[in-house]
Amino acid sequence: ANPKRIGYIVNYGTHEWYQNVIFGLQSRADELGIELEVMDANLDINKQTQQAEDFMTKGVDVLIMTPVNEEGVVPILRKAKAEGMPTVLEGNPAKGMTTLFAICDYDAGYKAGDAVGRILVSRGESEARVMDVGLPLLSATLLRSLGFMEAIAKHVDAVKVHELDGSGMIDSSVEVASAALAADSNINVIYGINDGSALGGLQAWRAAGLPEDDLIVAGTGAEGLAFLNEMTKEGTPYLVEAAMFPEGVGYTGMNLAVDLFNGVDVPEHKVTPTLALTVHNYAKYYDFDKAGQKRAINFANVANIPTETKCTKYASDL
Amino acid sequence: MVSGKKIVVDINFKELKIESVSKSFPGVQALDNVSMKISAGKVHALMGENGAGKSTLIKILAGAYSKDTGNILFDENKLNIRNPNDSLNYGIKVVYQEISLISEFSVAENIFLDNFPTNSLGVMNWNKLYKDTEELFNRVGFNLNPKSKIADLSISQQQMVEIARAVFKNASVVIMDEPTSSLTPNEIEKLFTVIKNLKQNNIAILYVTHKIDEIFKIADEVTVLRDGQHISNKLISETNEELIIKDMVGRTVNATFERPKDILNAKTVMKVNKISSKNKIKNVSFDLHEGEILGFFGLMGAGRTELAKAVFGYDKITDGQIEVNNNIYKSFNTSTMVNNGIGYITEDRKGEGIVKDMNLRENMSLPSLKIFEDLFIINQKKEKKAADEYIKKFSVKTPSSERLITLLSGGNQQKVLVSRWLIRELKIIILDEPTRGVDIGAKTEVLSLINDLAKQGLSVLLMTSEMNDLLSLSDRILVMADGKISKEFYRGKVTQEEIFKASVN
Amino acid sequence: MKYFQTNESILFGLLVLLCIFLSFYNPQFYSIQNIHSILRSSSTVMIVAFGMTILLTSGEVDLSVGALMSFVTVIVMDVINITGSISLGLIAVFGFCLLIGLINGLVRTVLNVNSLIATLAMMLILQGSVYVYSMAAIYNTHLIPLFSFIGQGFFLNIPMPVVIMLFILPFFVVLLNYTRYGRYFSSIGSNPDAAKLSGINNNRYKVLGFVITSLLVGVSGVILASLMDTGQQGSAKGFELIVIAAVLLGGTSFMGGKGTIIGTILGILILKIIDNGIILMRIPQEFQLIVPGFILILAVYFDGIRKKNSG
Amino acid sequence: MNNILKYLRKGELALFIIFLIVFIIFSFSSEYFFTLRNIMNVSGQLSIILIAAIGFSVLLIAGEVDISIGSLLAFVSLPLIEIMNITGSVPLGIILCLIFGIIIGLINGYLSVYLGVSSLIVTLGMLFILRGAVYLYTGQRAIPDELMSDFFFYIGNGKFMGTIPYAAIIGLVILLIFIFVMRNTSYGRKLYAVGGNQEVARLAGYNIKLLKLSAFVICSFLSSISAIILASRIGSANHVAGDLFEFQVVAAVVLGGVSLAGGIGSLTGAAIGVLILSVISNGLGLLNIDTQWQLVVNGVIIIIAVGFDELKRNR
Ligand SMILES: Nc1ncnc2c1ncn2[C@@H]1O[C@H](COP(=O)(O)OP(=O)(O)OP(=O)(O)O)[C@@H](O)[C@H]1O
Ligand SMILES: Nc1ncnc2c1ncn2[C@@H]1O[C@H](COP(=O)(O)OP(=O)(O)OP(=O)(O)O)[C@@H](O)[C@H]1O
Ligand SMILES: [Mg+2]
Ligand SMILES: [Mg+2]
Repeated sequence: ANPKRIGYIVNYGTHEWYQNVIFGLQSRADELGIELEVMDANLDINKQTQQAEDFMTKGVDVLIMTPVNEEGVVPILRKAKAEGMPTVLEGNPAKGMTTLFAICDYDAGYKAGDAVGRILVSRGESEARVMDVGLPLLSATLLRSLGFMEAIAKHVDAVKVHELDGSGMIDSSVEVASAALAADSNINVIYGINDGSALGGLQAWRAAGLPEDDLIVAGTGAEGLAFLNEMTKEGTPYLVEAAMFPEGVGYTGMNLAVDLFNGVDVPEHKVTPTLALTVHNYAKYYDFDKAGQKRAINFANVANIPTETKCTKYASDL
Repeated sequence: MVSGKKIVVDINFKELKIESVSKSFPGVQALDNVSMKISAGKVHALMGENGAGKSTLIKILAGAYSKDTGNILFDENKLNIRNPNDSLNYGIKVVYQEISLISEFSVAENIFLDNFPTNSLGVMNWNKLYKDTEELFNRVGFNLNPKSKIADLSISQQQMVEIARAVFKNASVVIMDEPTSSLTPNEIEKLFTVIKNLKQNNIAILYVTHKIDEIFKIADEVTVLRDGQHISNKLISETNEELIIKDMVGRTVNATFERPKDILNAKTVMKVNKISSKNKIKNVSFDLHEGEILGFFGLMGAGRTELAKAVFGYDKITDGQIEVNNNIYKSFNTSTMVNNGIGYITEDRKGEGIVKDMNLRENMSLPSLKIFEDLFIINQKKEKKAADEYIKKFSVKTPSSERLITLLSGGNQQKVLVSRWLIRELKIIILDEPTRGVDIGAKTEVLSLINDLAKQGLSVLLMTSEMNDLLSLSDRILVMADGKISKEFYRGKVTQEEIFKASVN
Repeated sequence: MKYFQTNESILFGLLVLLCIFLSFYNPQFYSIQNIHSILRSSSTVMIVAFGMTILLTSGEVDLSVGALMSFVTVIVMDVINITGSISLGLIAVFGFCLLIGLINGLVRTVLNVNSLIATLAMMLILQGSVYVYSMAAIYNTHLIPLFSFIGQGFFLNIPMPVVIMLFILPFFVVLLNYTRYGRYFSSIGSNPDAAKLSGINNNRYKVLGFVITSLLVGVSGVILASLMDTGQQGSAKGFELIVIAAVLLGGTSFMGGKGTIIGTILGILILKIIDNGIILMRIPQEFQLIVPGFILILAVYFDGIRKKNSG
Repeated sequence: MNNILKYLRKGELALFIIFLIVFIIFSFSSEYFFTLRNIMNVSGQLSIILIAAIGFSVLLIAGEVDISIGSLLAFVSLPLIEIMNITGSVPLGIILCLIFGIIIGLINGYLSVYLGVSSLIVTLGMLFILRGAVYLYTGQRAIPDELMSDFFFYIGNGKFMGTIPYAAIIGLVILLIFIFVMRNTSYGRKLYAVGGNQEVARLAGYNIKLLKLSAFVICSFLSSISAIILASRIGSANHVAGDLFEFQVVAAVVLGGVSLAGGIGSLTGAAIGVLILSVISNGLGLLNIDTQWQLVVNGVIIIIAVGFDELKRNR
């Protein structure tokens, strides 16, 4: 039998990525006739702990959580275990967890790097000079940057000219990238650990009045519409997006939660699909309505993307 | 040498000696080699113009300022006063010129502020606190509830608390800096009884005042300071009013005023019609004529200040209306009134008068900036010229118009606040205790200026507790009691006794 | 130089030292791109800080500026996307900012709620309601070049945000230093009762201060939206603290009564150059928090010492 | 009756009535709200804010402010967890954590009181410095509690007799102690006096500097206790802990009638302020109201409650 009620505590519900994860969770829950309740910790680790207690009070059948911070949910997992409440994590593993659904960050970055490398080779370039608009706060985003650089290095010489902390936000990314470009604008690749970072890096480039002809911008996540908007612009340097299909993540996560509830054997890490998206292949996965600023995911095609059973690298490898 | 740390006060000294004490502030020599002796069981009056250095001397005795040079002794024992605590330990208690109370605390807590009754663990003994306060009040004859909050009391009640606090126990020296400046005659009598009581207990009293008649009632000796220097010291029996004033000011002053006869036939410039306010004013009406000085008298809490504030638009009126310049106002604020050519001088100089972050010039021009404007820009030259003119006119003691107002002595600040309204064209001025804390020389100047301006057509609402000034300046006197006007008197046709009688109605 | 107060000279000295130090360390510091980058990112802060200086001078504060700014980016992008008209976008933005400023001011003056609390509450309300307005970020689909020009363009080789800031600046310098309104604001901040008894309508000027600040946030928000090419909720995070820190560093008192625009500008430049220097020197970005913290305390400390010495 | 009237004037009764109304509304609208389990949960949850709010109020009453408490929360949990991990001793970690808290309080106090830099500036600077230091030390990665001792786990997560959270008990005891200290000891009254009118207090012979310094230390010390409970609840020393915590505390405390100008307010009021905001957050959460709407509701409640109180005080 399916569970009746599932609770999800999102770490940052106003971020597009998580809105789409919730969309995926909800889509699958609707299909299965499950009631999904969502609470948003809004990046407050203390609040997340309180919300977990509140869900236990409510007695949901399964608790899904995206930790605000992996270490911070260990006591919650301990309490949930004591109460016999099944829990599923999204994103990152934590001590004492049962199961996790998440993309492979390293591999996602790697796929984007690989695509960028190919373009560089096709342009006859021998060197990638990269500005990495990163987010050292999270191991996940560090893995993306790592994968990206290692993949490019397979094709051409890869130099990381700038390693920045753009906080994952457009405005901070514009700010730090502007300063970095002022110090040294001799780069030809901008990598962003999410859409906002990539876009921020690109906007800083534009604001500095630099030519866009030889530049390649690669983003990560495809969490919202940013990359679709940019990619479909004439002559844009935004060529590659390491898509992570948040809707698909949610869809998979709901299935995992149901399996766990039913006592089906679940993997410790359920990997969800990632893929390097370009202007040529995005339509297979997303139906993009530019005027209406909407996108619709094709769950079936996403499910068919060949997916790793294990990531190439984990946070512990950093 | 007596240690300042832990002393059991030895009240058996004969004299508190101040020897060659000097103190300078940047640009001002506030005290220059001042020496004097205050005998136990005697009242020593200290007089001098505004800025003469009286408060500075007191603050040095209190440990609030440190002296540059000189000594302070009980007979032959040097006192070591490094901070207020040392001074309190010596039994030196001060009633400050500006109210110094915690307004959120009860009366009793304020009285025992420097020595709360507690057990050995520091836990308050509330019963003892209230009982001791009650007893103290009974002893000094004040009628106050120990549990009322200071913020709910009038200025004069607050001053009584200050006085009571200074005398409560362990006092060897009591210093009073203009204690009567906001007391009514009735209360002043009570204060004098307290002082006599203190004398009998062999306590030395230093008494600062600008009210010269007071010192002949209570003082034994008088010392005059001028520009930080010791000018004279005389037994009260060997001096008189004129001599003292001459020592203070360096010349004689004359303080009687001529008023035009037919002023009440002049046209009416303001009609106050049955106004009431949230705080206490009930159904008050009066007319004010052009060039008239309309005096108000009332005992503490009679509501003069409230009336002034209601008329000026500071407090909202709940009923009635005011007619000025042919406009009728039911609802108005202070800027309405200022725009109608009305000015106001508060009785609470520190709280509502001075703007402490501004200099003298900026304080003076605040309500009148429009007249110094060239287009939108303030013409500072014009502004400074006007300020300098009034500095000279009232001999404000300051190095320049650019000095921060807080660095002036209390009386000099008051002169600045009076000037604040005189530099602009006014039709009516409301004066709430305009000469409080102003020295006798300047007071005469302020009062004769008011008189002159009134002769040129300025109308004045004068609220003052100084009966003599009221009688000699006012064309009419309205007496207030309990928020209402109880009686109207005309110039020359009234005695002090009649006014008092009307005010206790 | 005559118009520099002593506190400002100290800040100016500090600024010069910083510049000399950084240029020795990395000659790129004086590259035109770098100067552009510093000035551009300072401009949005400065524009809002002009208003904040007025508010702090009159004894008030506005914590809602960051939340309002991100709301503005969303509104301006959305309205221009829908209507295709920049003017309508600006009208919507300034209308909204006017409303928020008025509400802040009225809550402060009519309900008499301390502005720290009133605007903290407004911050929560704006942060929450921006998502109620639009769950997603709003991207530039109108592609009007003029809009991109606002944040990204140059005029006479000066970045447009700087041009806009320079256009607004003189107005505020004059307002605070040379007009009666400047005096009104500081007297209200220093002694509200005295101001009221001098015939000043305190409440009117307080509301005005909040409205001016909100409108300036509108200007900065539009610049930010153009710079990001996006209407982004959650942007400008912590903006209010940076603005307030810079204004305080500039010598304006939190207790009201004293404020200077020049000081504010110097304060912002110092903070921004430190930010920039840390990236130029490739020092860990964590120092972008630590160094300003120390500078803030030290600057105010030295200012205090100076005041004590001069009496 | 007289006592109640006294409270009414202080606005505390009015606040308490607001609290009751909120409480009753939630009781009717969510079946989970008025259950022993939930009430106990909330009382444990709010203790983190409550304890810091007590310290914060004491400091506000003394006329100073400390807005670095959020960063402090993250900072002092470093020695706590590190020492526990290294030595394997929970008490040692706790002691070190509290010592660090006291030291920061002393630094804040020294800079503001003895060097004369306004406490707002000092602690605004300290807010940046401590947070930056935490980022730098941890490399922005949380330090997990590797000891996993039951004792430490129970501080923030355990319940006395399976019902009453230990955190709630700690909070209540601290609250009662400080209510008594502030109301009925000369030390407490002196803090009020210093905050109410510093010059008067100085002339009454108080050692203003020492009194204020002690208030800074109390604030940091109590915030460190909050940090310990939080660290126990999140099983780590966490660089993201305590972000915007200072705003939550300020809102609750001022809602409870403690004046930012110093010298006015009570700890009872502050506690009711914490209670109201925590209960609202819990109740809205149980009702599945969006966190974003919760922000809006919180904002409106603060304005209404504080505005109402001010209007009443003006009567
Ligand atoms: N803290 C201070 N800083 C600078 N100057 C001061 C300070 N306190 C007093 N003065 C100056 O010292 C002189 C003496 O002031 P003081 O207050 O002792 O006068 P006073 O005799 O009490 O006058 P009043 O009758 O007006 O109260 C004045 O010129 C005053 O401006
Ligand atoms: N019952 C009261 N409750 C609260 N405040 C009061 C009360 N009575 C008087 N006050 C305050 O005391 C101050 C002085 O009182 P009021 O203006 O009534 O007296 P007055 O006639 O002006 O005499 P004076 O100014 O000489 O004291 C005012 O500021 C007023 O607010
Ligand atoms: Mg004096
Ligand atoms: Mg009066």
